[in-house]
This record gives sequence, C-alpha cells and structure tokens, in this order.
Amino acid sequence: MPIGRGLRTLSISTVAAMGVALGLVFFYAPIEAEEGFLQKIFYLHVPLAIVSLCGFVLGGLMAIAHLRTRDQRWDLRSYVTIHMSLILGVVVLLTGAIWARGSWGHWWVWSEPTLVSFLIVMLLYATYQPLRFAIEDPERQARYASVFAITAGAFVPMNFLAVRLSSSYLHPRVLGSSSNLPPPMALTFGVSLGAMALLFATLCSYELAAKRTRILLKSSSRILGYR
Amino acid sequence: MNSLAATLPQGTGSGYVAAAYIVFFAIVLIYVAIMAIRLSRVERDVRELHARAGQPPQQPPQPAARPGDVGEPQLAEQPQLGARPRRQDETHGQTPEPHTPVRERETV
Amino acid sequence: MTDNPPTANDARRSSARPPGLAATVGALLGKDLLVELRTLESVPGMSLFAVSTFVVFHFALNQNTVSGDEAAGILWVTLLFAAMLGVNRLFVADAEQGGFDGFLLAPVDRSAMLVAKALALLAYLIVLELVAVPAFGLLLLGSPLGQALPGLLAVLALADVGIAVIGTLIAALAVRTRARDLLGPLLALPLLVPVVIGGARASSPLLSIVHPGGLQLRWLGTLGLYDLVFGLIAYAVFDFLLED
Amino acid sequence: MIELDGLVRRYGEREVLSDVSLSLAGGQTLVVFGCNGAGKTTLLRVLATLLRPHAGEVEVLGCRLPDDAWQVRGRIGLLGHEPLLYRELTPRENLRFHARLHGVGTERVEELLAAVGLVDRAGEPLKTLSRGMVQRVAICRAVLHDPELLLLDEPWVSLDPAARELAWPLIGAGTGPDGRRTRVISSHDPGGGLAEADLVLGLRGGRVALLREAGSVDPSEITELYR
Repeated sequence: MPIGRGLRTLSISTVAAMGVALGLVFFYAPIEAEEGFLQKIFYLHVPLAIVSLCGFVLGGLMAIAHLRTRDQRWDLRSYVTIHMSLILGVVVLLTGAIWARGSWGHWWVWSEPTLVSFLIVMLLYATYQPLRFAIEDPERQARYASVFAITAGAFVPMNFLAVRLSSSYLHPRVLGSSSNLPPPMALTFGVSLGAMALLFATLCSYELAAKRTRILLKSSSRILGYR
Repeated sequence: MNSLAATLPQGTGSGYVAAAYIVFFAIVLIYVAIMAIRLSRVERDVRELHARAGQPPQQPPQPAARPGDVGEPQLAEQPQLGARPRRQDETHGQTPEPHTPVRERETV
Repeated sequence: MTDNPPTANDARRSSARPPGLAATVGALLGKDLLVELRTLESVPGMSLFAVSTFVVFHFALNQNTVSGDEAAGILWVTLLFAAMLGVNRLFVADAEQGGFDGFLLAPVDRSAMLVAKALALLAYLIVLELVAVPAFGLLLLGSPLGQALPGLLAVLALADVGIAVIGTLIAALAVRTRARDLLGPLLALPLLVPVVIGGARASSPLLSIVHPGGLQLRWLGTLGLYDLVFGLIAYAVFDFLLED
Repeated sequence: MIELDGLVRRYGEREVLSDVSLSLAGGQTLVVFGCNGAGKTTLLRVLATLLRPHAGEVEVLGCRLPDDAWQVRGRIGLLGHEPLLYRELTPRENLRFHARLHGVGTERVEELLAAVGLVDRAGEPLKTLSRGMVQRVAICRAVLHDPELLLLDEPWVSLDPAARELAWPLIGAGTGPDGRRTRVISSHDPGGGLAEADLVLGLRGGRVALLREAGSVDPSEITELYR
C-alpha cells in the first residue's frame, strides 16, 4: 500500500493550477457585460459544483467496485471521495447563496434548478456518515455504505432531471452552462475546472493517506500486542 | 456574511466575489486544520508505539522491533505499563476473549 | 412418549425442491400480510396519521378548502410522511425475530425478499390511499374529487411503485442500524423528492379550480423513469444488504 | 461431510475464529465446547452459510463455501439462540411459512407438531407460548426439510427433561435421512453433550484448543476449557 505516493506531485500541480486559475479569473477574463465583476463567482462556484457532483458519482462507481471485489480498499476510496465531495459541496451551497444574494438580492432562490438540485443531493449525502456510524460491524458498514453510495450516485442525475423539469420558466442567466461563453471566459472556466479537479484529487489522496496511516498504525499496535 | 458584504463596495459586486472566495479558502483551511489535529494525534500514537517498541515485548507474535529503534529515551523511560497487565488478564483470566462480539450474533 | 420418530421418507425428499421466485414471493408476502392483519401495526396507523395531518393542515393554513398546487402539495406531503411510518416498520419483525436468518437458510432466490416486501409496502400504500384520498376530498379539497380521480389514480399508481421500491431498499438499509427510526426517513425523504415533484406537479392541474387541466405526460414519464431506474438498482444491490 | 482447513472469520480486524481445521465424516456428531465468546456460534453460523469465511477452505456437504453456498442451503438445519420464528404467528403458520420456503408439504408440519406434542397449542400465537414450547417449535423448524446436516447451538438450554425426550427423536443421533444425519452441537456446559459426541472440538479465543475422538477425551479436559 503506497502511502502518499504521488501526493507531492499532485500537491504542487494543484497549487500551480490554482495560482494560474486565480490569475486568469481576476486578471485575464473580461468583466461580463450584464453582471459585471460579480460574475467572477462563476469560476469558483460552477467548477466546484461539477467536481463535487462528479465525486458523488465516482463514489458510487467505487462502491460498485467494492461490492464486486469485496476489497475493503474500494470502500475506503468511496468513503473518502464522498466525504470530500460533501466538504466541497458545502462551499458550493455557500458560494451559490452569495452569488444569488449579489445577483438577485436573496440568499436563496428556488428558481435556480441546479442549486436546488444540489441542495437535495447534499441533504441526501449528509446522511452518509450518520449511516456509517450507526453500523458497528465494520464489514457490514462498508457494504451498507456501498449500497447507499450506489443508490445515491444514481439519484444525482435522476434528481437533476426532475428538478430541471419542475422549474417552470427558464431562469434569467445561465448558471450551469459554459457552452456559449466567449473564448477567454471559456479558457478561464476550463482552467478553473482543472484546478478544482486537481484540488479534489489532492485532498482525496491526502485524506486517503491519512486514513491508511491510521489503519496501519492500529494494526501495528495490535500485531505488537499493545491493544 | 451580511456585515462582510456590507463593508465592501456594493455596486461592483466585488464584496460578494471576495466573500465567495474567502468562504472557499476558509473551508479548505478548516479542513487542513482538522487534518493537522488528526496528524498530531497520529504522531502521538506513533511515538507511543515507538517507545513501547523499545521494551522487550511481552508475547510477541512477531518480532516487535529492531533493537536499534530504541530512540527517544525520554519517552521510553516512562513505559505505559497500564496495558500490559490487562493483556495478561486477557490471555490467562476467566474470560480469554472479553471483546468477542456477542453483538455480532445479535445484529446479524 | 414418542413411538414413531417422523423422519421424512424418500418420496417426500424428492418432492422437496427449492421453490421458484414466484412461490417464494408468495410465501413471504402471505406471511407479511398475515402478520400485518394480526398486529395491525402499520396500515391503520398510516391511515390515521394521514387524516390527522389533513386536520392539522386545515388549522395550520387556516383554510377550509384548498386547490391546485396547494392541494397537490398537502396531499403528497401527507402521503409521503404516512408512507414513512410504514417504511420504518417494514423489516422490524424480521430483524428482531430472526426472520432474516430463517429466510437466508432457505434455498431460495434472495431477491424474493425485495419483491415481496415492496409488494407488501405497495399494498399498505394502496390501503392508505383508499382512506386518505377520499378523506382529503371530503375535508380539504375545493374542487370535485370525482373528475380528478382517473388521472390521480394513474399518478398515484406510478408514484406508489417508486415509494415502495425506495422505501423497501431504505428500510432494509436502516433496519439493522442504530437509530433506525431516524435514519429511515432521513435517507428516504431526499431520495423521494423526484417522486414528490412528479406526483405533485402532475396532480396540481387535476386538483385546480382556476386552471383545471389534464394529465401532463412528462410527469408520468418522470415517475415511470424513476420507478424503472431505482427498481433496477434496488434489484442489483438488495442482496448485499442481506448477506454477512 | 465437513472439511475445514485454516478457517478464519474476523470481526473488523480481530479474528473471532483463527485457523480452525477439522474433518467430520458423514453421520457423525461434532460437539463444540468453549466458554462464551470462544467462537462457537460464529463457527456454526459459518457452517450454516450465514457468515462468509474470510480465509481458509470450508467444505460442507461436498460444497465449497462461500462460492457454492446456494447449493447447500436447504440441506442444513440450524437451531440457534433465537427461534427464528414470528411471535405474532402461530406455530402452525410459522412452520407452514418455512415449509413453503423449503418446498416441503404441509403434512410434514402436522407430523412434526404431533411429534413434539404441540398439536393443541398449534393455533395460538407464538408469543403466548412458553419458552420451552417455542424452542420445540424451533426444533421443528430446524428439521422441517429433513436436513443432512443439523447445527445445534446450545440446544438444551431452554428444554426441560420432558421436552428433551420429545425432541430427541427429531434431533438425536441416528435421525435424518437414512438415519445418518451429521450433527454439529455447541455447548457452553462442560458437563453436557460429551455423550453425544463422536468428535470433540474445544475452542478457546477462536483457536482450536482440543480436537480428538470423543472416546479419548476426559471430562476434566473439557472443564479445563472453561477456565
């Protein structure tokens, strides 16, 4: 089990990518015509949301791998991925609220289906950890958590579909699509997305290394007869 | 958040942008801080293990440590003997395996 | 005291063959309905809860009649919460009285448990709605229930399947945890938001006085898709909740 | 009939059963001794296919566990601590339910109810029956499908002598298909069960502490296990 291998490369590239992304956001990307400077939140909020949602789905895929192989390491990976997506998800909700406040004067708007969907997804995943802690047998805990992760992972797209259908009118501004951005903005967005993905990967492998270390420590204590 | 937004210029929305980025970095930093606390706990446990590894092991299922590992004498001086007698109880006492999960059967 | 120890003869042995999926589902479902009939633990409670909730809504909203979005919302929230009561009880007897082990020892397809429990929950939901929907029509609904009924039945049928599938999966997930009464609804409510969206939006025009409308197919489609997706997922993962 | 080689079952990191190896021929009776928590129940549950072995070879009735577990299910009867019966249902309903799960005819239910002397009470809910009666119903449940392998977990605990006598023809030696039923009986009573045994297994802390032909085992050796 290589602990922390590649963590250094990952960390350095994350810091570099973050620096480049921030530089592009504040010094390269043009000020958006309608929203002005406020639109800079877009480069933070949307990539984070995408990364976080991908993390949730990825956690579900890892859970499938866990159930298929019965390899506990997949469960650990799934756990860490979902854990990290939850943390970034909190940022997504907060930045979304700030953006909504700046843009519409309200901290929360129900007319923004992406944000609403995200809230529902977060409410669901908020029960992931309580579910784990409520099961004592470690093996069953892993299995039940995987069942949850798979179900919830499939729920993410399903939920987005339903919520989007339910928003009766088209919201005034595109808060999720980057399709018709002018090239400088698209570039900035892409770099931001890459930086956020790298950040996510770094934090995940950081957490994973920490978890593995603690597991190793525990089992070393046991082997040496101290516990 | 309200007061923070109020102190910054409203017209351009820069206050909100600053708030959003601050929130982002703050949460990442909080996470790093929590990990630092956990890391210090791991370090403490490793030190403890290291100190004990210097002692001749009681019932080593495997070689406990190399003799050269004794370092950190200030820690090794105070061996936590608390766990040792308990281990003896476990193996020779009335109940050889006190942690056996009666639970397992009940919950299955 | 005993003269002839009953050992099975060879003829019977050969006739004892593992029951198929349908037979297993039948045995499980029959047992569940029998237990429910005897204890009356779930269905009467669910129905009573629904009627009480309508009364609470009357006072909380301070309205004598509701229609449209409001009516749809009240109906679906009530049905969903009443369903949670059934979900919470669904596996309790099996977990506490060892029915899981008894089932696992039998030479049967384990998916039968999912199917049987989902059918049992579906039956509970149907009985619940037989009480709750007329009660809603009497107590709160401003528009005539009769004209909305055919469309409403279609929506209810599709939504019930989704609630039954997710409810069964979540009930099995929560029943062998600490704090299962809390975890069940916490897990199930977010998962059932799409059902509420589909159900409420589809029934809103049916219950409206001002802009009465027909059934919108996209909501039925959403509900159907939900049923299909989560039916398949529940089928795929359910076995892992049973084994050890 | 039963071949174990290096069986390991863990609970989390800790081994509840470590390196258990034994071989039991068909028609023989294995009695497992050991105090509470020695791993007796876990061993029986592994043999019953209710728990997966984590390591080692396990062969029961010619089928390898856990891969071929589905083939042996239905050929094993388990009488555990819990009766595995529904309290709200009557003995007859409970047994008919299990009969349907095992594809056994209902006449077998009546036969067994008569054999344990419960015909009179067979129509009353189980919760109104005494513990000993419930145990008798549980015995019927365990032998309903005339299993080739019978696993009895401390079977004498809740049976009075009269009930024992009633139950004996169902679970005693020489019953079952062709009178050659293999049995595994656990006992946490040093005195009980030795007379039943062909082979004696003593467990201490999940490890094999004693494994010999019953004839050569001195009762004091078994008492020793409980110290």
